[in-house]
Amino acid sequence: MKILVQETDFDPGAEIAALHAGQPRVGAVTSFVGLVRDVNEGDAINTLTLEHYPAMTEKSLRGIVDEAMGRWSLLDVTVIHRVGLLNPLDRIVFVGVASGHRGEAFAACEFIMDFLKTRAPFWKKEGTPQGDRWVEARATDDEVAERWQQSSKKDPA
Amino acid sequence: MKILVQETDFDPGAEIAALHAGQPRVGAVTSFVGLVRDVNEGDAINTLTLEHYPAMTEKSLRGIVDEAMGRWSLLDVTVIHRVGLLNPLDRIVFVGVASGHRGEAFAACEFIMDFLKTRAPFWKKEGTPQGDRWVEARATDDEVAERWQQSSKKDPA
Amino acid sequence: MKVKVLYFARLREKFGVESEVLDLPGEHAYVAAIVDMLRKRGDPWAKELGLDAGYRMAVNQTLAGLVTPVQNGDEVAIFPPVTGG
Amino acid sequence: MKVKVLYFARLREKFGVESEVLDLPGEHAYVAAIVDMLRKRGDPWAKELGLDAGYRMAVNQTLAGLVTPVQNGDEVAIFPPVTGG
Repeated sequence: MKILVQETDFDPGAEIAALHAGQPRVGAVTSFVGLVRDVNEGDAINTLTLEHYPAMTEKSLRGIVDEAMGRWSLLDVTVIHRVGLLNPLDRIVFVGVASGHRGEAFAACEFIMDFLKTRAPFWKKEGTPQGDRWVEARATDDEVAERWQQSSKKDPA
Repeated sequence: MKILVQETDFDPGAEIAALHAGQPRVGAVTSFVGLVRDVNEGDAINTLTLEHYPAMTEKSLRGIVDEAMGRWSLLDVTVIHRVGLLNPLDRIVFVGVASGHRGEAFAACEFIMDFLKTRAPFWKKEGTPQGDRWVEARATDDEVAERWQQSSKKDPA
Repeated sequence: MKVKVLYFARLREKFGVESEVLDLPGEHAYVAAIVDMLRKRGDPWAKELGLDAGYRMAVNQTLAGLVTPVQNGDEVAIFPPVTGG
Repeated sequence: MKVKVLYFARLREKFGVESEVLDLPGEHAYVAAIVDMLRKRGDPWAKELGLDAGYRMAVNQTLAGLVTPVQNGDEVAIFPPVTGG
């Protein structure tokens, strides 16, 4: 398990390779890369500043990954989240999951993202031509995360 | 859209980058990498040979990607599948999906893999210490693919 | 009418044939007519293309069923369930 | 008992405070007691920590609720719903 919170960029290809290199039990690696878009809610985005709660961030991410490892049979997980000042096209977050089979790798990767979005202490501030504004949490993110509690809907067959 | 069937290896990092580089509307890239494991059904795997139906393979993959693009709002999709002789640890398949938001990118990436597994004309032959054997299709793969027909269960919220 | 038939993977090996051209009566038929003709050859054809054998078919590179129409010049493929990915 | 309270993001800016140490009576309390104390300062505290305000809390770096117990030396954080990822 690798969990990093950093200002610097990361290399998705290197992270995916590290999740399976020399590990012949790994049959599937799923990954997610989140990126800064140049438009949000109809307004141009010039910058994105990510604030976090340093003492809690890694603990929170570790808890989410632990829960995923309890739910599915995973071989390795990597989560990297950037903080600080970013621009459109920049990478924000990487989640990679290695497993024997694809169903578990897909479910766990999406689960980790859904919970990261609703539990991990990061906050985004957008710089727009009209000034800076904090991004509002979306109710749909809570609903998506809650569905994992209610059912095994996304569990592999 | 990029669809390749090739004997040579591919570079997941380069493929992910190509799905979002210079595209500031892309907020999410999901990807899947399938790998050759060294054990299957309890037996050691020395080699994996992938046969395909050349005239049909790309047509079939294109049809699957078209269907995904009809179901979800996607910005780009890449599918690469290797054929020929592979060894444990080797990459077999790459599916990458770029979208504005993560829910659609996750759903489409898993959908494409589920249909590739049940519709695209590839066949695996394993080389084991007891000799060569053709991999049997798994009933669970059909069930997983069929669930996409029956419900919007994996659609984003 | 003439139809090209291709076999893949385990079925190609079992039949010992990669492709062949079949000559069927008339100008139109269903895939079922081709399968019937092959089954009449006896084993391994009869066994591998039996009712519970679970083979798959394509006509002109598109997945097909026993009731898919076939006409002169078409390419029909018969193969085991796919196992890629 | 003394409790360190941290504020993040929009709430840090609204309150104009990054962290402070609150002195509460007794040796044990619930998070609710801290929120009550802050609301009594009036706006912007009363407004931002109102019943429908939708703020979030953590005690010792773990997500918490109004009925989570707090004791001397604990670190309590108050912040808007998270928006990372």
